[in-house]
Amino acid sequence: MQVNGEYKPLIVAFCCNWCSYAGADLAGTNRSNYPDNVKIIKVPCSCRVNPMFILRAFQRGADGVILCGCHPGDCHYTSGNYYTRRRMALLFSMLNFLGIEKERTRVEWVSAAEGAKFAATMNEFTEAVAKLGENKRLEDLRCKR
Amino acid sequence: MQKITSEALINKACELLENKTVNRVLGWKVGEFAYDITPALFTDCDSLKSDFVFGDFCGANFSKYLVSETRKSDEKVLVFLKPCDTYSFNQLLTENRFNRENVYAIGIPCEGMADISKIKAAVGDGIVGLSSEGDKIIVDTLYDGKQEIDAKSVMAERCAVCKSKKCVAYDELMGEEGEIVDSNRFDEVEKLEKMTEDERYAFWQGELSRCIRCNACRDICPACTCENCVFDNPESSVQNKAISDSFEEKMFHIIRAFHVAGRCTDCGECSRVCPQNIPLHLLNRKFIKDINDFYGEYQAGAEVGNRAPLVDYTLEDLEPGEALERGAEN
Amino acid sequence: MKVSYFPGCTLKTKAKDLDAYARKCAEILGITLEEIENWQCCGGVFTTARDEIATKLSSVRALNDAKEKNQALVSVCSACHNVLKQTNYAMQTDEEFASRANNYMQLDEAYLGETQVLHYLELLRDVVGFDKVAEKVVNPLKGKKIAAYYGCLLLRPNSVMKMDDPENPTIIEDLIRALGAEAVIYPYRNECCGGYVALENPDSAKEKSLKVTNSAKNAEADIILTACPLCKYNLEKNGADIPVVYFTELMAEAFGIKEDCNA
Amino acid sequence: MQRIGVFVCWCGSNIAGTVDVQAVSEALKNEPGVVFSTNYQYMCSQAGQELIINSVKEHNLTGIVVCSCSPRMHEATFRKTAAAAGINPYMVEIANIREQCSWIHKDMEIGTEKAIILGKAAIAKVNLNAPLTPGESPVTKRALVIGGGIAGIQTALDIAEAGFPVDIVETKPTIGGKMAQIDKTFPTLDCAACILTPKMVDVAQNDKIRIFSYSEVEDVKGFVGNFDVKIKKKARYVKEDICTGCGVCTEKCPMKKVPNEFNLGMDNRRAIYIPFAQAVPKVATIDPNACNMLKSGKCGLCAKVCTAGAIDYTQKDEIIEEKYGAIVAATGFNPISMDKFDEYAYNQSKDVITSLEFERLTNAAGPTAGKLLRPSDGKHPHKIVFVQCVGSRCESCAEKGKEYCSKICCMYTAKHAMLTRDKYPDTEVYVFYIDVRTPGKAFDEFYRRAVEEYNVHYIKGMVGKISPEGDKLMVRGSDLLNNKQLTIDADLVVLAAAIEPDKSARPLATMLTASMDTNDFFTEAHPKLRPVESPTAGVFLSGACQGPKDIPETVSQASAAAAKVIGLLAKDKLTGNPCVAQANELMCNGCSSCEKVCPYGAITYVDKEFRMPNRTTAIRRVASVNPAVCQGCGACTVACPSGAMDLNGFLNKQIIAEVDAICK
Amino acid sequence: MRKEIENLQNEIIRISGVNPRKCMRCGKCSGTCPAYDEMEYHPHQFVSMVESGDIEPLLNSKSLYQCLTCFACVDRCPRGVEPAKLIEAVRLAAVRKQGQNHMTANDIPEKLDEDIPQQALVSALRKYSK
Repeated sequence: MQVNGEYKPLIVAFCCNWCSYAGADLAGTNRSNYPDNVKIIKVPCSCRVNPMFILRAFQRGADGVILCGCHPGDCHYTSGNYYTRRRMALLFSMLNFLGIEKERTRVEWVSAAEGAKFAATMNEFTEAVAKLGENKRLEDLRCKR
Repeated sequence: MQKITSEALINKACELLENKTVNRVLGWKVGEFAYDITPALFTDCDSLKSDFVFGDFCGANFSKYLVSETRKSDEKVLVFLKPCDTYSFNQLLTENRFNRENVYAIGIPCEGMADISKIKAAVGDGIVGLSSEGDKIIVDTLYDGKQEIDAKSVMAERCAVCKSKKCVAYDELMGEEGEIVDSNRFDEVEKLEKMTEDERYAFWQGELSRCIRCNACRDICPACTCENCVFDNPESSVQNKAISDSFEEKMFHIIRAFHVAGRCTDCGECSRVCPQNIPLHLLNRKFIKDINDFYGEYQAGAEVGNRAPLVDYTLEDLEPGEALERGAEN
Repeated sequence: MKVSYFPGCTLKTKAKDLDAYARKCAEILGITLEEIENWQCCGGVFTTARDEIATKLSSVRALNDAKEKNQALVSVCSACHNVLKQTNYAMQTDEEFASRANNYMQLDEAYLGETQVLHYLELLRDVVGFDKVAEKVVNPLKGKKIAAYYGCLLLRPNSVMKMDDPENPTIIEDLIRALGAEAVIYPYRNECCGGYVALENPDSAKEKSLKVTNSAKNAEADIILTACPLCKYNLEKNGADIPVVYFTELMAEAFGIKEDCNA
Repeated sequence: MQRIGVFVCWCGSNIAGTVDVQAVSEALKNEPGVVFSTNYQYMCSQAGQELIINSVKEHNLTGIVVCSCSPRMHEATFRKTAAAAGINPYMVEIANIREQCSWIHKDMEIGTEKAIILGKAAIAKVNLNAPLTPGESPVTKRALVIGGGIAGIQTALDIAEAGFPVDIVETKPTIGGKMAQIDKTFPTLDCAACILTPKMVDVAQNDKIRIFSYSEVEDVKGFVGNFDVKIKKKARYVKEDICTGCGVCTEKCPMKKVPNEFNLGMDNRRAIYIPFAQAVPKVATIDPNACNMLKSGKCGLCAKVCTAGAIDYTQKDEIIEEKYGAIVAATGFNPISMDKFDEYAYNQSKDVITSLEFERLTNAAGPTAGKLLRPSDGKHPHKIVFVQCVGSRCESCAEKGKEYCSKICCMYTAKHAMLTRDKYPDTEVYVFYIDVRTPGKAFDEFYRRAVEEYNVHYIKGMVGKISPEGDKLMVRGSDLLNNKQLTIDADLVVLAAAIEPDKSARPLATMLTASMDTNDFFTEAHPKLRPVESPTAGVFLSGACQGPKDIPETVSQASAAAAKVIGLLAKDKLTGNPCVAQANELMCNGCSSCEKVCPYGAITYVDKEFRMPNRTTAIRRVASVNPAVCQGCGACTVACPSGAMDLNGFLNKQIIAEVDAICK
Repeated sequence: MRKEIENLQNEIIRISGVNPRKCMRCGKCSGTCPAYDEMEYHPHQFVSMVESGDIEPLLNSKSLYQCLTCFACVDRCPRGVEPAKLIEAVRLAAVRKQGQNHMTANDIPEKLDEDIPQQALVSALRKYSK
């Protein structure tokens, strides 16, 4: 994403309601700073995230997509994040197979207590994506204004 | 190349029609050109004798046709299944896509199908006739008359790396029981994995940008039997659109491959029917290879009722980050 | 039925009778023991060190030989059997070891533990069947109380040997019963006789061996039965006042062919 | 088209300090669907909520977006506000511009810009929101307790106490479970029967409780509040309502050599039997595998001696169907088999016994009438060795032992050791241990008493091998603290066998769609905060089926489970979460992918007739979600290849709209 | 020095394939060992001493040559630690050093008696020398 002629990566973060969204809230409560480029979408569980959503985000110009859920074993729905883990392992591997930089996609387990980890993860991920530059490979140019 | 003859199949079909085991037969018949074989439904012996063929261009996988065909009547339909078709057959049964009772399945051996584009590359255009004799294919062309070519050299890629000559589902088996083959079907995928991200991107850009979004790959795919495909569904936000540019077709193919991941039996029909000759099967094979590497060997359709890897998990599954790291090591 | 046969060094020297009875009895049971050509000594013990290749190659050669003939590999000596089975297991499960061994061997086709390794006792139980063995008995050993002595090599490590319950085995007792004798169960039947430590510390071996023989005698056994020349040596050398006999000899006796064996 | 109102909260200076709230409400005014936009100091205050209510009325709003703190904080508040204003509570979306914006950014420009984007995403979602109504389902006010041990008994009594009917299903002919076999209980050493049997009688006399003894759960259908259960009442060949439990038949029966399972096979019972004197129900049962009459039609003695006429050789298994609102699993535990541990000679010597067998040997109602005698020769043992952790904490081979600590063995071994020394001071007692684990009230003191007052010899180390020699058991083990190998010539060896869940638990879990861990213990909904609930709504856990437990723990968990059941049964109707999955039947392929990933078993399949081209019809298998069971995780929506499965409140198109709004 | 110990420790762990950290200190190996009385360091001590890096005393102990490799400890260990393999690795670390063979062919004649089976000689040489 270009902002005032300057490159600023756009990050979409899908966070599960029970752990990671609460972790993000805690990061806020602790006033732990992380880039404003990160925009969070709340889902009930990481397993609600359809690969379609991720591709859509890239299509519309996101530069990186990160999925956050409860740690394996701690899923509010007992097994949702285990499915997430399989789906995303395969999807990310496929995206990389198509030549998409592997740094653009990430899954991170963040608990409701890990506000600091949430902020650190977002800082780190944004930085890694920023290094790659703009996402051109997955972008649909028609969606550009 | 094929050892089993049309006559044998016709006789068997006639016998089953006559003794009322079945009332119709799914089979192949010649289309506009000798190599242009199309699926057809036969209901009597006479039409079978005049039109039914089986040979080196009968690649079509009939499993998918059973979904709609079995709904038409409660009487049995006869279907001939080559080894790779039987895997799709099982997978569709696993997904409850048709009623097994309504089908009489005959497993037939397959020695590998020919790829018409390879033949054309060898003999040029204007093919008017084709016949096979042992390991040779005799091609009659408009311009150069009859030419003889080695059948192996024009075998379809999917057959050259055939994963199984064993029919895993049938009511009756004709010919010999084959075996599961130790093939090197992942070689192409591995080659791509060894490239850099940039090289891979360039490769796929070259391939996928040719896509015309004709949907043939989806329409032929035995795993794509959805009542209503997401690409036809206006509510899905990915409804079919004319192809435009760099991403649309990629998104289509990724989503399609993901939707069939863990269910794809690697029958290779997608690549066979692609009018643009895009090696679409490589996407499916990548998923199959990853599934094998990450979660243990899995062959969709090997048995009815197997739990597909994407609706399963173990507590020790690898993390997506580790999956990407493994990719990077290649 | 034909199987590959690995006699081992001791069966060619000090334990010729163990070998001779085994061959003759196999004949009676319709099994042909085809001696592996150019076999080399297994080394007596399996080295558990994962980085040692050379000490295991003779076993790999024998195993591969049997593989090429598409036969199971049978041995009578407990030690040989233990070494062969452990080596085979390493070839199956330790990828690094297997690739190094294969690189060294330069075979046309890599050996990856395909051969089935059988102890002669397993051959009797699983291939022939003890009921068939019993059918061949002409001279039932009625009234004899016999104590099976397993020692350590036949049963352990259980994860590899998978021969019988390592703590409460029955395979030799079942053979004894098939031959018409009475099997005596005693606690030291799966304890070590002292093995090769006999050379290093004869007192230690003596103590171990005495525990075994005393245990068998307390159980009122007339005979101790073994499959291992070293066990036999240790028990006899260390004051066993009870006969220690190879199981093949007992079998030959029951089959009524003991005299024909030239042992 | 929605008519959306946007309400931007200042949260005092919490938001307004870093976000230009005026600019945000201005910017969002022009978004599609928005007809009104404003900002206010504290939107969650009474005045703020009134502002919303009035605006709804004034502008005929159909949807509300509140840009404020986290929805985890005030989503419920604003949903109530919406309801008060007369619109569906699920037409409200929150843009989190405090925790995820103003609190983490310092620059007003950046904060404002991000707040606007978050607002736009919320607006995009509300545009696609639809009113949702939570489903309601009635509650059958009856509970089922599976298992009649102390856990099941306590749970049933507590539920009945609250006035709800309860049924107990027990596979054995009597309730009582393992506790009935135990002699004394630690750490107080009161007699187990003295505290258990009154409870068993309470159960029998409670008119709210029915006991289905000698019965099994055959099938479970339905969901929380509405379970349909089939119970198989096995034929006991004795009419339960007529038998008086006089016991004459059990004395006259000529089949005397049937191993008595209550005494773990250490003595015999008859083919017709009452497991023990205080059995509940106190009714005889004929063992069909031992009874001559049932096997060959010859005998019939019991029928002749029964003055009540209760014997019925023609009795058949009976299936009882009943509806329940809640189900409690209380299937308990068993000691593992000692077959794979024959280094301890369990199969080679009668004098090597398990701790449960020891309980029977010391119990006054046991095979030796409470005298501690060796099973082999009936002599009094003078040297006893106890071996702890037999099969517990055993990782080397899964088919052998259990990786976990069985938790109760340290304490009962101390109890056995102490009682032995107390009753038979001439007996030497040794305990081989790896660690002595005694966390619990008065537990460590108890163990120390065994050592200090009763002079039980605790040896840190493990037994390697036990050799029966003559009438002695030579126990060879290590004494790690003295760096010695010991051989003890014991008369009796007692093995503290690991415990494992009862074998009936696994098939039951499948019927209940309740999840289990790899050891076949039931999993709890949350290991800390919901320890007595299964993740499957309406299924609760009581006792050792959830993990190894001693009696006090079992009883407290049993009461906790009862409290949860009572809480459920006290409701007339269950209100669900309306954000549940729903299947579009027209698009569903019936492929079962969704069913396979559903953690709750909320998805079933129905055959439906559909119109097909050319005026034909076809019957297709389609998914159907039970909204009362679905918890709304969404796993099914992604597993579904056709997109037939969607999640209310988080529809595919809603999430995509959010993505689009953020990525614009 | 520390580095050296670590190297030796890693070497022993690598050769044996044993993870001494799996040990839960139950002592069953030593409780079951038939050669216990001949040993100065017992099987459980081998495990804990290798784990703590206290390997030097083991290398110099005659305990190394008393182990019968009877695998009783391997089979009975509840944690799958396999002490006999560890002892073998320590012994190899000792005898593989130049000139450190514990028994050589020259030592054999005096130990020989008429009946001793070949098997005993090859085994002993394999165990005690490199």
